[in-house]
Amino acid sequence: MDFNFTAEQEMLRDSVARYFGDHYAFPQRQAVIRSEEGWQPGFWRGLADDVGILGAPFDEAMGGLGGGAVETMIVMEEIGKALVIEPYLDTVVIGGGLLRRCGTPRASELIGGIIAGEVRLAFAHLEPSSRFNLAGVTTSAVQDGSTWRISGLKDAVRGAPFATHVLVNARVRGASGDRAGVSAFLVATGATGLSSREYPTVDGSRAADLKFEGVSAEILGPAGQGCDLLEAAVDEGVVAICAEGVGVMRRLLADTVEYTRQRRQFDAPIAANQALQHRMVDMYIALELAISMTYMATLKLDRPVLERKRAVSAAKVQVGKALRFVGQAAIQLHGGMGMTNELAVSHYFKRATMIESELGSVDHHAARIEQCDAAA
Amino acid sequence: MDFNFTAEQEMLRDSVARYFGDHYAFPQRQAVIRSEEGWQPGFWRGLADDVGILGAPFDEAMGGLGGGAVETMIVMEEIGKALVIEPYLDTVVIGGGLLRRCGTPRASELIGGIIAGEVRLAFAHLEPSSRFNLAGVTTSAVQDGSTWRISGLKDAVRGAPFATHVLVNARVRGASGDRAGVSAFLVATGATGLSSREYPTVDGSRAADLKFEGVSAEILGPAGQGCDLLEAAVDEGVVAICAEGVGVMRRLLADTVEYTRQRRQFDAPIAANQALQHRMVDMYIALELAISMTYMATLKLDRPVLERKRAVSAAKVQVGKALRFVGQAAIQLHGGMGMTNELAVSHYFKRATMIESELGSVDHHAARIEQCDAAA
Amino acid sequence: MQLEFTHEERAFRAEVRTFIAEHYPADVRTKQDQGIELGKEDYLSWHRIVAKQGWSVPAWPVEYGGTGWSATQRHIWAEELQRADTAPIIAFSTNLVGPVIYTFGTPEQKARFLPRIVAGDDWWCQGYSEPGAGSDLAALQTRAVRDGDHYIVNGQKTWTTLAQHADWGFFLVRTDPSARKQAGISFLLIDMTSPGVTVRPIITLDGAHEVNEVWLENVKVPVENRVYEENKGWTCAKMLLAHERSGIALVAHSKVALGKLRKLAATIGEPGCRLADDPIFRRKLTEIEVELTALEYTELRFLAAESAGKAPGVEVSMLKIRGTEIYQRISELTLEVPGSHASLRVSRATAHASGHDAVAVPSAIGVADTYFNLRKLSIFGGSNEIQRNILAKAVLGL
Amino acid sequence: MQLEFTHEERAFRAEVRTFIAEHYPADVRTKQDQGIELGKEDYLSWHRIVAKQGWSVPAWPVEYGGTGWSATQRHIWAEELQRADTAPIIAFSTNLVGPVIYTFGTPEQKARFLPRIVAGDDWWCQGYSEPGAGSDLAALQTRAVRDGDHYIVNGQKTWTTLAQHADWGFFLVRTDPSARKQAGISFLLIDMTSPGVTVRPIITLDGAHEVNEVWLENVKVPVENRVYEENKGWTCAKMLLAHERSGIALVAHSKVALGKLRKLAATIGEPGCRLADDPIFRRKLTEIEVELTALEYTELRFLAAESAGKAPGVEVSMLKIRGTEIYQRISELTLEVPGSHASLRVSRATAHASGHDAVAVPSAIGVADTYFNLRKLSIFGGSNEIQRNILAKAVLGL
Repeated sequence: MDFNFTAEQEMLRDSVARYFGDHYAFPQRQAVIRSEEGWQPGFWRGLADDVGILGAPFDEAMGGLGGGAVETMIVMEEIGKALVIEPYLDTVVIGGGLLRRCGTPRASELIGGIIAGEVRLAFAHLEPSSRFNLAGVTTSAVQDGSTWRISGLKDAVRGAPFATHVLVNARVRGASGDRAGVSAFLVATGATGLSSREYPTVDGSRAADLKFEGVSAEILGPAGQGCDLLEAAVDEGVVAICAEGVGVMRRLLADTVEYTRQRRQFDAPIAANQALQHRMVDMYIALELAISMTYMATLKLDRPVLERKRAVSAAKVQVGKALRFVGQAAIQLHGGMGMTNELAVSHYFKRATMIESELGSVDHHAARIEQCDAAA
Repeated sequence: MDFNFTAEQEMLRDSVARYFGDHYAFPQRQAVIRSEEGWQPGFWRGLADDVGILGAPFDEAMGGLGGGAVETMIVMEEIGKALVIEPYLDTVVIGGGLLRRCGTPRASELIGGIIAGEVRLAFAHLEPSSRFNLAGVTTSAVQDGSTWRISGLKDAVRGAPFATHVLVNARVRGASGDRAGVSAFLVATGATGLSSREYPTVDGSRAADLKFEGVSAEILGPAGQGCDLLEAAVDEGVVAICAEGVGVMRRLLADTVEYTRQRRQFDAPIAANQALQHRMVDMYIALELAISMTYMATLKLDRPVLERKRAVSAAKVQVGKALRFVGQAAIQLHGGMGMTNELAVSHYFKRATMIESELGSVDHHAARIEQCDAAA
Repeated sequence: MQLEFTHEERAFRAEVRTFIAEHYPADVRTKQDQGIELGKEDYLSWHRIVAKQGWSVPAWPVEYGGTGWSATQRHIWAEELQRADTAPIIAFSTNLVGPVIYTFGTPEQKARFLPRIVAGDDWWCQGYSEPGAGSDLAALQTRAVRDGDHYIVNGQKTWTTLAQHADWGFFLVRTDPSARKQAGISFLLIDMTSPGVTVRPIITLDGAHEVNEVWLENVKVPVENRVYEENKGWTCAKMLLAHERSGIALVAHSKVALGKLRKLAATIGEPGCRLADDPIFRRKLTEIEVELTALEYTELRFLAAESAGKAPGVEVSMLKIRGTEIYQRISELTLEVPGSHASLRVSRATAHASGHDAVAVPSAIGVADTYFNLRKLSIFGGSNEIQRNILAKAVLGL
Repeated sequence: MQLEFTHEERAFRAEVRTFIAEHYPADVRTKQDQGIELGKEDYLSWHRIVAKQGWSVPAWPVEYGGTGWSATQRHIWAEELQRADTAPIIAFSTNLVGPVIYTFGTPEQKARFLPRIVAGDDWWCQGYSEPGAGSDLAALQTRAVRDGDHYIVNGQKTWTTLAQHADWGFFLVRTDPSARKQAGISFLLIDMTSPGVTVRPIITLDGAHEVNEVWLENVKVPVENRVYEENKGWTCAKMLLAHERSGIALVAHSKVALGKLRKLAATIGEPGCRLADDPIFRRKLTEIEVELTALEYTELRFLAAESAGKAPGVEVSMLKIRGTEIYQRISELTLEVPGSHASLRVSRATAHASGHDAVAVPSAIGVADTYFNLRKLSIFGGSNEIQRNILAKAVLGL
């Protein structure tokens, strides 16, 4: 049993932290999210060229760093600390996870593109009534010679405006809700028949609703058998987003402690109030427990399916609850200042709130644990 | 809209409080519950003769005081404050409520006996697997000429060792869970074929498991149609026990405030700790909300069935949660002293804990509200 | 004891409900439905309609324009306004500065200001909080120095609600810097168009512009605009804290929000597995509804006590704590409705501007805005921590 | 990073698990199963078996009888003891007074007391708390006055766990009344059979006799039974606070209790509508299990840090807070199992004495006892409020 990082992992964390510190300071981030583009292509290039983390979880044979889930966790935690909006999760973690599992030459080629910073992915898995169900898919895929044609509506596609390609889960047969009949497909963002309505999200990123009208697509993996594959990749995404949440909470707690020590009222720092102290202790405890669960789930990603699902969902339950509590407490303890758009804390709170439900809410993952219990 | 008590009601409260103060001081109660008898026949007689509250909710025509649900609430709150273990709830509120609704000469005769202090009832409604379901009845009743014969097992019959008669819900036809086929019956405690195993309850009262083997019984109301009747009487009991809970919580809060002001640590009363102050404020709020809900449900007991059930169950949910929170906080804030059997607070806590689930837990009553919603 | 309102009170409720339904401006309603931020004229048009009816300042003495309603009637009126989700009558004018002026003002001040408040001609904002003060109000540092028949005022106020619309502001300023905290404070009425007054928006985390900073640089204020004695302004400030609190528990607001939530939950998901059918979510709705009922009857209980002549006391702190907690909780539950459409939680403004509401999951629009915005409830108006301190002292004698 | 224990550690776990299974006294197990209170001999018979194996004081230096185990091995041992629900090895002897004696004691004290602790020949109790002190330990008032080669001790201690069985007690007493709080305290070892020592039971709310008052009236204590210097007893007391905390998170206890609860819930109710099938109750079980998992991995994380050479710090306060909260919560949920059979929540003792367990709903027996008894967890050993104060200072730098 060992929860320590290797020297290489510590170096990875340091170099990522340093790069974010140099290129992603809060005022700069705020300027970018208000800009026309909404993201920084140069920053992304730096991730590939300067810190090399776009290849973190890929085999060295593919040109990657040969890291694994722990390296992803390290990067995602720093992403959380810096409130990075660029699409690392969708491109490297979920998209990369899916492609890694395909093992085809085309997949390797795409991974090469990811590592080089040239391929950026968005994950179009939601439909207006899918809620959290990856098999809640009505978007159809029909074979057409050597290609496939996708038709349907995918909404809330995070990062779509920054992407070169979109990963789509679509149905080759069956009805919405059937696990069988779903596959993952790859679509180029400029493809004919693909229309996009873009908009900013409340936490500073951009998303789009995508309409597919017979859009040409490549299939990833055997037709109609993609659900297990998708779930495995998404589970890696869930754990990664837990790590991002941990990063966000570290800042929420640190900022709150700092603020309550500085801010004076009734001739004393407001941190002198025992009720506030105990609230911050409970924030600290929530954070520590969330860290432990993120470690645990990270290290269980390669376990047998039921064990993996249970671990991943347990982590998301714990982290989701912690995000709610820590986020609300941070705003409350900042008083009026927490309500302003000016301080970083309100932006961490907004991101925390979004992570709570991204890739499955607390209730969804609690129910998933119960399904695992019933299946065991 | 008026939440004020009439002058008569204030007088009732004062006289009950005075009588309990004179005859039910805490040390005396503790001596009684440790005694062989476990209750005070003389005290009960005084309730009939000196304060007259055994007739509180009955019509003056029957010899009662002509009061209603508000009078019951007043008495029950004082019962809670004094931790009275004598069977007012089962005899006057639930039993009386059932008999009042029967309207037969025999019922009037029994009510007369209750008012005079000569009839004391225990309510044998539970069976080992009934949980909170009044229709979860397997105990059978078979007509035998002009009488009925009861057979089966009723357990956890509160106050049975003090009772002259037992009210039993038994089944004349159908299967456990069917609402149809259940009736209420009256059995004399000395009846042939009735055996009893008595034991103390954790909150200082006595109970018994009763075994019926062809015991002769009187039927109350039309055969097999007793469920609505029972439910109406039990709903009065639920609200009454909410009022008892309010009385218990008033003492839990008052004792805690008092204790934390007296008790010094680190050169100050422990009440100087803001974290403790806020906990006590939350206790106060929980108590005030519980009071409001008890008033509301008391005043809605005569509303149409669905509205009555919703109101009663909402009150039990609110009061049940408050009892848990206020009880635990009271013990915690008393520190080690709260853990001893010596201080009254631990006994109030134990009674609070029992009331939480008596006549239906928080979850049971929340589910009952949802059933009302679905039926509306 | 009885639960029902009297026949007269029920008739009164019907009357005010009908009045609101018939007179509320249709264009303001449309803007609200579309999620468009209301402008000054939207608020004032409704104020003027209410004023014409004679109901804009119900709690005031009749001689100044009050209605002479009972506490119960005022409660019913406040509740019906919340129920109908009307643009609020600006409380800083009617509930705060008005009572100070009719209680402590000179005859000239009364004649000059009160009729315009009643009619909705002037919009007032409150200059209390300062960047360095917050809940510790008396730590304020804005200075007013006497210079002949004027004060020269310098300082900064913050969290000034809707100051961008205000014609006038009432300000607490320090006139005696050597006095201890509460002493040495005066209560000034300041024309917001005076030279030296600058209003700067504070954008809150939901992107809205509700609050402002107000900078005062050598602002000349005639001495006749001081209410009550110099250095005795705290007396005016204190009086406000105990004033009209009808509706502070937000019960009707919460009921409206809970009703909307129930409707949303019944439409989300495939038929047969609606969110409203999920036992876990349904139980959360049941629990919050029970909590809300408990709060409602507690407010009524206090109201009955008030009607019976008992002055409203610090129990209002309890209504504020639970009312804000419950309203916030409902916004939390509403946030759960859109499920994983997290990033679809676009703001109402964005949705409207882009025509986005036509395609997006409608349940997702604006729910995050509301959730974020309502975090203020437990902070502003005396944070819930401060309210608990007050209760600890007053109710428990601690 | 890796989650698994090493091969050697897993082998060690198997070894201790087998040892416990094979050697735990059958008669003690039977008593526990029947809910009969354990007597002194029950505890000691198990202690002696463990001592014979050489494992009774694992954390001690090897020269005094320690095992030389790693922190992980000690954790595994503590966890297996909890998992098997054994009668506890009396921690006051092995974890508290023992380390004080081998750290601060004279060679004579070590030789006299340590071997008897290791072997289980002496039972020790702790005389720290006083009626007027509690969490404010240093406010203690028990006086010890030097009289030649003795101290004469007068005072009262309370909450003395299992003092009714104790042969010896370690006491904090005030030897210099003029010194400020922590100064002027000495650490005395007192023979509990000394004239003037009276042990009076305190019955706790669950009816159990676990704690006591200890009265000291002119008790003569030889000066040679003082550990460390006069007036420097606080040094010894402080050292204890940071000592061996294996198992403080009660993870294995909670796992056992949760397992029992799941089994109970699967048997209550008619087939097809078991309590375990109720989605609301099932969700409560899921949530507490997730909380417990989080606590477990947090403990392991701290353990890994300790194994890597980091001294255990105030993080143990966090393990104590969450560990007790979770264990208490499981007892709350267990209390829900018997449903309305509230008054059937007879005590284990009553049930056993009356043969009641044969007819009653078995799920009801003893659950209230346990719930009541476990309220102590958040009070004793430094209340959870005190633990939060400690964390606020140490971790947050507040």
